[in-house]
Amino acid sequence: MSDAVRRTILEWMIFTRVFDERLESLWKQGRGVGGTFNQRGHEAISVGAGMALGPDDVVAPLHRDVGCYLVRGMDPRRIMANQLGRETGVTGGRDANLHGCGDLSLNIIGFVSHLPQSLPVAVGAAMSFTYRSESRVAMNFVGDGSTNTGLFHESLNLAAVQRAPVVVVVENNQYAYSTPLAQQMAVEDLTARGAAHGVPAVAIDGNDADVVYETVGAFVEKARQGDGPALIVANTMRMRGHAIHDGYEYVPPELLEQWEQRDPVDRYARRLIEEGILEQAAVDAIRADAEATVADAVAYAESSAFPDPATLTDGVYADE
Amino acid sequence: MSDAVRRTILEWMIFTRVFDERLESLWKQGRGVGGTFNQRGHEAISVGAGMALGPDDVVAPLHRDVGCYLVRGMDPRRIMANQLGRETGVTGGRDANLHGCGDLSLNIIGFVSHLPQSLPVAVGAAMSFTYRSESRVAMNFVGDGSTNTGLFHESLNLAAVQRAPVVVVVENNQYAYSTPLAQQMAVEDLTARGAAHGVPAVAIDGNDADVVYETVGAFVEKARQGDGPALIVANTMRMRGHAIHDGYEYVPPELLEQWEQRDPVDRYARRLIEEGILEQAAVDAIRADAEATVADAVAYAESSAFPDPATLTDGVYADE
Amino acid sequence: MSENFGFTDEAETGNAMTYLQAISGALAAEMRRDDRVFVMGEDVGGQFGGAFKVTKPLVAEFGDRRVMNMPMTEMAFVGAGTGMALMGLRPVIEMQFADFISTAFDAIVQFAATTHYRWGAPVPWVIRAPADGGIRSGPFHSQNPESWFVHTPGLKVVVPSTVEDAWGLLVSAIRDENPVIYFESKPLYRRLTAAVTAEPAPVAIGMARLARPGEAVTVVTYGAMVHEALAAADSIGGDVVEVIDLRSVKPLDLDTVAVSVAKTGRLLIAHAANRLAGVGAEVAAFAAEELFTDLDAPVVRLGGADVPVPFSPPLEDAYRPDAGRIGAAVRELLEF
Amino acid sequence: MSENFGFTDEAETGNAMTYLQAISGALAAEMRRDDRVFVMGEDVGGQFGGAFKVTKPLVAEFGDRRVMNMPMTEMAFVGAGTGMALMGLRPVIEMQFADFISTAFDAIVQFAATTHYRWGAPVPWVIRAPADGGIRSGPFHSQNPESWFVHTPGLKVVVPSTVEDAWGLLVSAIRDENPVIYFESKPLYRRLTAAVTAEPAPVAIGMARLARPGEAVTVVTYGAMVHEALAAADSIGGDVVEVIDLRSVKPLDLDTVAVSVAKTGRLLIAHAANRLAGVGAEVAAFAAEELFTDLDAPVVRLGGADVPVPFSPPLEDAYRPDAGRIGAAVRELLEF
Ligand SMILES: Cc1ncc(C[n+]2csc(CCOP(=O)(O)OP(=O)(O)O)c2C)c(N)n1
Ligand SMILES: Cc1ncc(C[n+]2csc(CCOP(=O)(O)OP(=O)(O)O)c2C)c(N)n1
Ligand SMILES: [Mg+2]
Ligand SMILES: [Mg+2]
Repeated sequence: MSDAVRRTILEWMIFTRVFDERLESLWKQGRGVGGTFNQRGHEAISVGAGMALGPDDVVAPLHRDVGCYLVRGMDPRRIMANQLGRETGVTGGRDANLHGCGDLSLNIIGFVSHLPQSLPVAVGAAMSFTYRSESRVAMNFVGDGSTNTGLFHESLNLAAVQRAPVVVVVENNQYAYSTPLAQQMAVEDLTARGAAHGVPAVAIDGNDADVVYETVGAFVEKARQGDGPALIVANTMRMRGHAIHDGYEYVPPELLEQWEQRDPVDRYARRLIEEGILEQAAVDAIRADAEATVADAVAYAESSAFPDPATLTDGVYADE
Repeated sequence: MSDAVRRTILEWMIFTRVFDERLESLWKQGRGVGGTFNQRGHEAISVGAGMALGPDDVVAPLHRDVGCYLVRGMDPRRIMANQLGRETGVTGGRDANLHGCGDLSLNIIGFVSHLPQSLPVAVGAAMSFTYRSESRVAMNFVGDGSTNTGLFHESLNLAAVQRAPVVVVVENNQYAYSTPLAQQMAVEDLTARGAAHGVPAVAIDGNDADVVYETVGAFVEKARQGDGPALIVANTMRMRGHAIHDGYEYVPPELLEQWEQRDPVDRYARRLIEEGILEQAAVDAIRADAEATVADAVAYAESSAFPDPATLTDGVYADE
Repeated sequence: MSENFGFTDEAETGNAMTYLQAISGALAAEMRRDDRVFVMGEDVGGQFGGAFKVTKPLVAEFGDRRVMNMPMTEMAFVGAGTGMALMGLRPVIEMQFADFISTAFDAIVQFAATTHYRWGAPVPWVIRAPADGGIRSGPFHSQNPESWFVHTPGLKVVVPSTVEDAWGLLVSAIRDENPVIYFESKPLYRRLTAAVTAEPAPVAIGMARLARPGEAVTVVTYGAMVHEALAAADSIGGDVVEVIDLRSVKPLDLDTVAVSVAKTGRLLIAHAANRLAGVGAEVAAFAAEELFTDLDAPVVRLGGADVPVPFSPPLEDAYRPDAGRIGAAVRELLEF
Repeated sequence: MSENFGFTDEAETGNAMTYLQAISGALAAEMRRDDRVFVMGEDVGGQFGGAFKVTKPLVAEFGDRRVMNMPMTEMAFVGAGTGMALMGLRPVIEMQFADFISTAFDAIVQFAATTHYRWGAPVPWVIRAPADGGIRSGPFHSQNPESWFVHTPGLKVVVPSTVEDAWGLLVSAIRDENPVIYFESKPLYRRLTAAVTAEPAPVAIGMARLARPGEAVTVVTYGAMVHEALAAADSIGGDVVEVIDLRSVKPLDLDTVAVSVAKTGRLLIAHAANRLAGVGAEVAAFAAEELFTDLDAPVVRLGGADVPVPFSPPLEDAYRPDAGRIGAAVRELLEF
């Protein structure tokens, strides 16, 4: 990994953190619309994995992957405007928070709530690359909770039997909403869920952006070479509630404290400083920059119009 | 295994074979209604596993498990009448062939076509035993094809996390309709699909009734003792088409010849004769008996009335 | 995904009972009465007590055995509920949002709904499904999917609109021998209250309720839309508008509709679900078939637009009928 | 389970083309024309060519790459079809039986149907679903589930009833930018033939067809039931009965219905799907709203009973409308 790549990763992680903190404060101030999802703790995964893709690769990120949307080129203004239901948002006010934030011109597939419906879609995108002999790879994120779903297994099986070039990243953040891993499943090692379908699987520290970037990158290249799908279980912790209104009183404080020590953003900044790649002042400057850009995104979003109700039925069908 | 148990297993296997051959001939003669499923090759599994249950245990058999229905006490007349759409059939002409042949008084749960919908239902039956602290076990059969479905995985996961006393028997008959294993999945060892959920799994020779009976029996007792679910992969071969109208030209004849050597019924009869448990004459007598009973079932079914169309809407709801 | 938008615990409501408390209360009452009754669903147990906290009061009293947390696998746990029901238990299965009921579709429409017809075994479960929108939750937390299930043989489907019915219909649903889907109106959860002194009575499934008597127009509706219809009726005033709350959309109490239309000669139907092939289509079709000679004017249907429920406030407001639109349509109908 | 009851290969039909051959033919023609078009589904490829052999003629010409066998995982492969469609391909996805379309429900109604509305990406797939009964296949191989999808925003739904439409609607469905569900009528597969000399023309989606002109009663129907309606019309004789074949049930061509009813003043709707909240309810509701002054008699709906489709011949016959029942209802309607 070059210094430049690592610096870029740090920049995007800090940006993601700032963006998320801004969402929190907006909602606390009553300036939010509907609800939104907390991102804290997931930055190394969403940014590290997103960075590991090539420009023509396709990704289907989820609700904790603001970092990935950003890395892949989605304008923070459009994302913020979507959060606030504005016509300038990615979905023009049709879908909520990060839902539906797809854009084919950025090779991003938008998600629906029903988990993990994006996964077979990503597998299908990968199958289309094989169909057309294109040298592209698809990627999808899923939560630990989603590894229990039938569709997760059907999709891995389909990817395996089709040798589809798709990389699946599990964001194992210890909880599905309020339900801890032990109440979701009786298996401890999620890589067994790759083995069940003949999909190579590896578990990694999801709070270490270098590890995420390198592991995902390696599997992306393998997939591109024709080795088929891979499953990467990135272990992390959801550091806030499931969504903005969730008080997460069901999470033991000790668990949070423990993971706080391994905060992916701080840890990465410290590491790069220690390694002499940049200085604290540079980190502060990155943060200041991010804050300015996010403030601009908020201003843009809040000054954007709500969609015109006369457009209610526009766009249900393509080509009309 | 006592001689008596083994003799009973042989009797039921022969009965199942005769029943199935009779279905084939009825349909060839144009006396069938709709379609029906071939059973040949599955006798050791359906009979052996069915015999391994205790009287209060509950089973959800599938479309290749005539043997299991019979072993569990379902009258062959009622089964035959169901095949022919008669009011005396298990479903009174409402459901087709073996579909819907459930009877709670026999602790049998009927199936729907949508595979493997019986599996979570069996898991639920097992959960009810835990709920009520009953010393009972539930069992379900699924095909190899069904191990690819999401619902198979969701159900095993649920069973595991609930430690439900349920034993799942995979009838791995090399095909899902026309699709061979290699086009269904990229994994060779189906026990990995238990491991994915923390469910103990074992693969066995599904053409050896002793092995089936003993393995299933052992896991049933473990489940009864509170050890939770188990997965038994019984390897066999579907020796005819998927259903009665399927010419199975897609199955290589060599494969059939190879498995023919290991025919579960003949093999078991030979073994019991060799071990001196019975003589050829006794086997012939069992077969003759079976033929008489099946002939009676056919006569009963064919002389039964079709349901009265005036009853069309009866029984949609309970208690009305 | 479920964000529990705006539905955190709120201050106690004094003597009044909320719609949500009626649901919790009915569950607790039935669980006390009958050990076969239990609840299962995602996040219903533990310290959490459900995305809307409906089951929170149950956890302390009934424990893990009867408040069962499920993994996020709707198909499996509805199927398991069917197995438990077949064994004689009475599962009350919570969908985190009604929108996720489609994830369990086969387990409902193919297995549970058809079982009694095919082999005579009753499946006495209830699915509780928090439905409806108007609260800025977007396309996947605002759906009203009842029409799919009305069209499906073998189910019963109820949609309470009052605190008393929330209680009484849930009790009846739990005691029913058949699979019953109970759609809760999220917008009513904490907004609707009633002074309830005694335990509300069971409400028979399949009986509509005369929510407001009137002489000139019959408005047939259900769920949260009942309150919009009542507001519209009040705004028109007098005894002009008769409002019928269907309460049960399967079976439908068409007799009550017929009696009303025989009197008024005018029929308007309103619901939040997609108008196209919605429950209102069935009611209007019934009128076209059976009330032809009673009708003095065309039937009018108001319903959701044929689009995913949009998130942004102006779009969502345009999507749904409301008191204003019902009132305007009634006025127009009166002029026919 | 799929038994392929009675649908083994049959002798060639000479110059005539069967309904089934029209489907195969349209697929082959579109696959030749456009490399983006391919088929996927259970058992469609290899030596087998599908439970009904629709795709068998394609295997030799197009090979594994474009005739893709899928594991029995409808949700995953419809989802994958969506991914492939998003990437610009044109998947034609075969359900082994229409009954199994419910297994892919979320992938259809939640993902594919809503995508263009939410973020503007087209999902140009077709699902081919062998539907309908009357052929002793029981509750799970006889379903007509179109109403669920008519109620769902974002889909198109077509049901060809003739050889020419089987071809022409499939071509249009494949070329459409939206997700289209194409319900095939199993009872017509090999029973319905037509002398087709040139390649049939594409048939625009959303246009009903005047199947038979008449003056006194409008019968609106679709799918195999069209032939029952025509037989009923013939049995009544003359130009009494006008038969309209909807062809597309989403969008519905209600203008054509309106024009006809303006002439006849009488409307009967017939379909094999459950009458309750079926497509007929929507058409009848439209009439009650928009054709009120044109109607000289109550609307009549005939449809399947509100029960799972029963297996036994006398029960199944009682379940479905047929020419006899349509004729009787028309005669009664004429007497109003
Ligand atoms: C099919 C389905 N059922 C229920 C929900 C409601 N829901 C939203 S997120 C969530 C938990 C998801 O957990 P996980 O997959 O671990 O992702 P995380 O939110 O922890 O990142 C649930 C149950 C849903 N989105 N989809
Ligand atoms: C959900 C679903 N999709 C499709 C079918 C049609 N179908 C019936 S049996 C079958 C193959 C099943 O294979 P397997 O599970 O191996 O069981 P087997 O018939 O070989 O015993 C298929 C695809 C079905 N029954 N259910
Ligand atoms: Mg999680
Ligand atoms: Mg098989």
